[in-house]
Amino acid sequence: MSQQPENFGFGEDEAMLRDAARKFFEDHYTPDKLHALVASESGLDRPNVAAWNRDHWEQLVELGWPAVCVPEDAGGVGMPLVAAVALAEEVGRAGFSSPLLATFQATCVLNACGTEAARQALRDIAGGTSTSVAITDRRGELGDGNTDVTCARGVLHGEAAFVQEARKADRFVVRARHADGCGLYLVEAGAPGLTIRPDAIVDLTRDQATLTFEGVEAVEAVPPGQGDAAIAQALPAMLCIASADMVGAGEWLLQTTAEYARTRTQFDRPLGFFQAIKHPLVNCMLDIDAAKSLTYNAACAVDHEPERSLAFARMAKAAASDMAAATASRAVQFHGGIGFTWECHVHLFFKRQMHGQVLLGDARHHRALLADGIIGERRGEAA
Amino acid sequence: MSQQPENFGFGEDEAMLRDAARKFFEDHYTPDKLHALVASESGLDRPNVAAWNRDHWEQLVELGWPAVCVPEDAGGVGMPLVAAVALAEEVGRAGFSSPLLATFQATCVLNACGTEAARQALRDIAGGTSTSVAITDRRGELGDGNTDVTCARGVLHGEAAFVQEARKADRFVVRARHADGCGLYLVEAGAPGLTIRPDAIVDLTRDQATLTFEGVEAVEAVPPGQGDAAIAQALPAMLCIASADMVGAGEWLLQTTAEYARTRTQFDRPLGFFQAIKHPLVNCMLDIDAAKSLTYNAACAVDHEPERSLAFARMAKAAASDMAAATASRAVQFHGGIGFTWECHVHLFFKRQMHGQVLLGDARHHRALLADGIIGERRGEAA
Amino acid sequence: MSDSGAPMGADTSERDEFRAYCREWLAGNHPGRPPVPLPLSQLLLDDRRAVEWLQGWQKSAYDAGLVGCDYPVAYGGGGRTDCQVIANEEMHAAKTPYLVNIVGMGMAGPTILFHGNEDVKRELLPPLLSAEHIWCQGFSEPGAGSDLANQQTFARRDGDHWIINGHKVWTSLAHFADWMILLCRTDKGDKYGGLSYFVVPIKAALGNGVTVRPLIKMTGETGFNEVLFDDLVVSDRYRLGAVGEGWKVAMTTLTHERGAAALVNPAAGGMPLEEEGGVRTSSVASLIELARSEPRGVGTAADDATIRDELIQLRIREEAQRQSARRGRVPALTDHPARLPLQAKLVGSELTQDIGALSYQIEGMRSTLHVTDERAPAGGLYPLAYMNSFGGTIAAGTSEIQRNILGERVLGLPKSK
Amino acid sequence: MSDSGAPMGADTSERDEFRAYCREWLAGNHPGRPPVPLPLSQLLLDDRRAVEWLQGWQKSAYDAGLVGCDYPVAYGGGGRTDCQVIANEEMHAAKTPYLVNIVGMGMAGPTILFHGNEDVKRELLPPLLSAEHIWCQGFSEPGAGSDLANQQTFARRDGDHWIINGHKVWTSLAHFADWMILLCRTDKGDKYGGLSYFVVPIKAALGNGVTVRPLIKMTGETGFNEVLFDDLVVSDRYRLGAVGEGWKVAMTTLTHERGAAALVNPAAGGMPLEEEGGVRTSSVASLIELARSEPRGVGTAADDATIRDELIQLRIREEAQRQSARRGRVPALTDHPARLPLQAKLVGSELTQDIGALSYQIEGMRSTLHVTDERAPAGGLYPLAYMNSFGGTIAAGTSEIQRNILGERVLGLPKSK
Repeated sequence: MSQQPENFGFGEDEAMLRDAARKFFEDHYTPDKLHALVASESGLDRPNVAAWNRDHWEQLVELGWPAVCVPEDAGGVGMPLVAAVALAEEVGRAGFSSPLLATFQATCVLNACGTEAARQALRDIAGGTSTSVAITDRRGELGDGNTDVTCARGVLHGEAAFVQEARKADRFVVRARHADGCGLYLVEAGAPGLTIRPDAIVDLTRDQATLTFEGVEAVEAVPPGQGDAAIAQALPAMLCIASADMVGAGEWLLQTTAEYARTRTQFDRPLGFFQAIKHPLVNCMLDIDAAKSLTYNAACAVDHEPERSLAFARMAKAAASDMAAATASRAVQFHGGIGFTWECHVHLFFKRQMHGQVLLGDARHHRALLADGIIGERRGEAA
Repeated sequence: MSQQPENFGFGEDEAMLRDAARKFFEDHYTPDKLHALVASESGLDRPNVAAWNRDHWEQLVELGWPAVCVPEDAGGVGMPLVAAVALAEEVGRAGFSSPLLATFQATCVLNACGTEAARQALRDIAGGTSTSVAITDRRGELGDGNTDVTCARGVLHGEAAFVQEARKADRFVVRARHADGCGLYLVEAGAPGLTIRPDAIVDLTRDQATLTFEGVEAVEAVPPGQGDAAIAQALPAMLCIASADMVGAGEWLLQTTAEYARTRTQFDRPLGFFQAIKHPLVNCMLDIDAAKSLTYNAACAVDHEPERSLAFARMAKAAASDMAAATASRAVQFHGGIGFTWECHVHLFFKRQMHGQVLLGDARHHRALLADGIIGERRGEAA
Repeated sequence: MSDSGAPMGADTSERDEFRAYCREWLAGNHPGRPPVPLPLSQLLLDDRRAVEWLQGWQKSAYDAGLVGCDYPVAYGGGGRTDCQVIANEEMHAAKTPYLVNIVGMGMAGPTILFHGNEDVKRELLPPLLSAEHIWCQGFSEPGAGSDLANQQTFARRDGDHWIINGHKVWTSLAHFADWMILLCRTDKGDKYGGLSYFVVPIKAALGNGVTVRPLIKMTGETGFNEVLFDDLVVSDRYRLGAVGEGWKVAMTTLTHERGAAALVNPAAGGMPLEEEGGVRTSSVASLIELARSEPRGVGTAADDATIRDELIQLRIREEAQRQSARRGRVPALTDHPARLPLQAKLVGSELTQDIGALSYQIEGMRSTLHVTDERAPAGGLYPLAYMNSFGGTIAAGTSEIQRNILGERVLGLPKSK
Repeated sequence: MSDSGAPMGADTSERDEFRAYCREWLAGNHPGRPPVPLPLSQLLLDDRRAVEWLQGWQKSAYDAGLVGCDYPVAYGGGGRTDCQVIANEEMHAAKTPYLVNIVGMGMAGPTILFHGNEDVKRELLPPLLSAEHIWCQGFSEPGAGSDLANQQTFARRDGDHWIINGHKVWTSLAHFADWMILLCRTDKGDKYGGLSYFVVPIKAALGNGVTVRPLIKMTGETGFNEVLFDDLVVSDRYRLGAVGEGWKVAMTTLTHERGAAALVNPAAGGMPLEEEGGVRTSSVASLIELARSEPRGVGTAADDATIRDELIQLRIREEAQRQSARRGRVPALTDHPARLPLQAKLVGSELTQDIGALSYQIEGMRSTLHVTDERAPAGGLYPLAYMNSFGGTIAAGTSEIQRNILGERVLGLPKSK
């Protein structure tokens, strides 16, 4: 039998935090405000800006959100991962543009470092230092050793691609290859020699960049040879955060489309009367609930059943990624002509979902690795 | 540009033949009669009989159907393959239990032999000798060299599995391994040393058996070393016949279910009013039409564009196999409780489709080989 | 994985004690192996020896207080609160067999408790909980499948009795049942308002107004029945709810059947089912075993990357189903109380069907072989299970009806009728 | 692969001659490359240079007799029978560009021919066939999407004129169009019987009762328009069909749009479209090229067995679409004449959408990059094409409406309304 608490470790404190977050977004971050913030300009040639509201970040710091999964001895709240997962779900539901999820990802990695430097970085996060991770190579792979950054005598050279919320973050946790193996290093956003080259991305609610390091002084978070292990240890939690974001955005797409189907009439009937709309929407709900249940189970496993947490987290990310693409597609289709326009809010969440599905490995990637674990390595070729 | 005639080579003669076949089955082989013939007894322990009506076979011989694709210089009609494909489609639509399709398969193989013995066997087919092929091994594979029968000095030993219509056929074309490579051999159904061990199969409209050879005298149809090539040459045509059978059975399932949806009422409306029934039925129609178009294209290619016929035939079989499973599943589901009973005719075609989808390689098998040809061989492993 | 979940703030000390008691009792009272292999579901029971063995097990579990915990003591229950779920978990963990009287406890019991008069409750509930009386359900008719309200079986009033004539189909367990819950038309002029609800002692009336005949499934197996009523006489005391309120009463029955209601059904056990031949055709792990043993190309089906991907997709759905059942008992993680319970039957039956469908791709040509062919992979049970899986997607509300219910009750979409 | 298919028994000698003539003329008169890349469909044209270049090409093809072959000579046509299909095949084979006046020839032309009076036919058909006049379509309204009959744009009679007020959306080409086919309400009391059909000279009335504004798509691109009518005055001679028969007339338009009617639309060309940047995002071959170039794991996406399987599934659907178009012209191989033509739009638009969806799986993290990012694979056109593909599954009858039509017209199922 499992070590997991029956209720996923989701107790009253976690519920209160989640409800507070939902209220915060309902008050400060309605889809209208989101659209005004990130989609005021249209056109393929719109300027590449990282649209977000720094005041919101300050308020979140006040509310202690970035500190939720920072250990108490590092000045954090020390709540279980499900708390951050619940917040990530609300972030997704609001399409919130901020460095919060990136900071959660960094927190997961730093929690796995176990060094004083990492502990200090966690303290800073609890204090409001937004932090992101730069641990994927140019191809977007994040397996062991996947980095194009090198480190010699504490100085970094090279390039880290697909860094999330790079223009919103104050600090980066960077994987770099050293003669003795990969280590993790802390770099300030303003550090000399660091260039943040923004990607132009489709998703309007995030930003992404390539970091280039030309002789950047860095603080060692874990010594060479231990970086990959720290990332591997953090990966299940990171996948849970990414999945929860898609679960929340999927729920927004579901409820918004259901609301449209209740009110929009065609052939003198509400759209939702037609099973061609109703049944696919129900399928979206089934996909969302499957992804959500798997995500909370995986998050609970991270704290209570670590030996199974990676497999559970891959299941969650695989289910959430496919769900993200499905909910995005059906929401646009069922909104019809209006859903195909820039003025309609649906495309904001559509694009966020398509971004989320490939983040930290797509569904196919995680299923292939699950197969190796559950079915066993493949022998030869079959046809 | 292609060498194919615009109309798939399906001219007035082919249309007349097809229409005559449809009339024959409407007159002699209604679903009621089929059910009475093959499903009079139910129960898991029902006797394993190969239920069919030999008189029908005699009539088909009179009508010249077995001779349709036998060359004129071998006493046949020498029509293009699309003619046999059209007949196979009607056979599937009627769920016809007979050795006709097996005989078509044998005709395809014998047409590829080019020997006098093969020509004589074709003459016999035109004269009414029902013939089947025994070219797969115990695992059901039919690639080069896949046989568990050996030949030495014209005498066969070993076993051939999954032989279709074995208890209805007068003769078999057998692949056997010889010191100089695989050859093809002709064996009479009553030959001494040949044991026909019937399989118990789910499909009530066919029979299948394992042939065991213990010192069986055989006539050489193609010499050792040329058997695999003959089968490879025949494969595109064989796949077309198998696909056409599923296209016809799929059309029966579609039309029968549509008829039920027009007449059965629930909630004071015909079932077909509900898009939960209507749209999946339309999807079945789309699948059927795709498979049918691909099948006639492939059959036409066999006669007019041989260099592309294998790829086209694999496309047809892959599409038809998936369509077969889909039409079978939806027909039972949409017939509801009654469709789940033995007395309802649907299960006869359901079982025929599930049998057909795996015959001569399932969809996945053919797509994998198409990928090697169209995309190129795989390099390394991806995840 | 543990499946419990106390409503937040419930008194847990009593529940913890009860859990300890259940665990201890079960440790010493497992009934062992059944005399014959059990089918996947009680509804498929077709062998009297299995039924009687299961009745014995339910009786002893009932006597020990593990069945009917949350029913009032006056009706033979344990008089506890939120405890059946604990007994269920412990029985699941102890791998005891499922409880045979599933229709009784899942459908008839709650309906009698909420709509029966005092005498009827005292008379019928104790033998129902102890499985002394097996119950079956008489809702489906040839003309009333998804459209449940289209009942044609007619009950004519005759003093303080009713004369019943009609034809029910798909009545699982009817050939073993002592009692049936029966939905009848009492007014031909009013579709929904013309129904009344009865409990009927069918075994006592066999040959005397009641005929039970087996239906033959597409597989050739029997298991379901049709039940014919020919001037069956039933006392008015066995009517549940007022005349004309049968539809409302039936909704109580169906809400409990769908697990979206108050009383927890103890019917599920934890014993791994061997079915005929040691294969569990409804589990992905077994399908993976099959794939490992079936040759394909140069290796096995388990080496084919596309089959592997589909196996893992099924495995993920299987885990999701388990975790959703668990999450369904954590109110803080469910926005709508019926959202997850109403999904269970739909998701479970379609997963079982898709497992069956993939088995053909794994077995290839060998999927053509019948259970009576000794060379059939896994005894030919996979193609058989695939065909039987349509019972799951059709019976007790087709998948199409389940999607309507979810769209209407949970998403608030208008009725599609 | 050839795409022709003469109705059986037609006089083929004339058609063979005509084919030879077309082939010869085309050999010497290909217009060469366009001045700017052309979009996938004429309906997406947004650059006046492209439009004018395409008008020039259609004019010369028309003058040569390859456009409007089957229209009567009196209305500027070729007066032939079943010959447009031949000209289309030869233009396809000669890889000439598509013809710009797609709405004119696919929708307006047949409707005018069948419902216009003699004067209107002589006035409007010749410049329509020659593309001197570009046509657009005014059917969609904010409140009339799938429910086409719910038109609110109102035409009030005023002597022998009509005063039109209302709002049309999704009018492709409106910013280039000279004329519009317009469905209007003339009676608010009768949904279907209260519609009338007009042809309207919108370019002439720009700023004088007509305003054309671009709509912004979810991609941020423009291309579609909304058209506002403010007391536009239209002569009664431009009414097609009787007052109140607009729905019947519109059905003529839609049947031709769906390719399920008499007159063959010559609009399709054969020139491989380069779009912006040499990528043809709607072809599976291009997607396979993409997969070969995109790294995944230790190899490329083209080495992933599950991606390969999905690529081949798309390739099979692409070939099936081509072969069904061919079979649709062989009456002996189609049981129902509208069965294949009515599938074309549905199958084509969903294939394009699924190609776009798979591109994300192939590009992985790089699919997040926008067309303006120079590191985006294939110029970022695949995610852009995926988003635009919803135009295909929504416009001109959503996929849901297409399935209704197929279920009702071909399978004879009752209307779902």
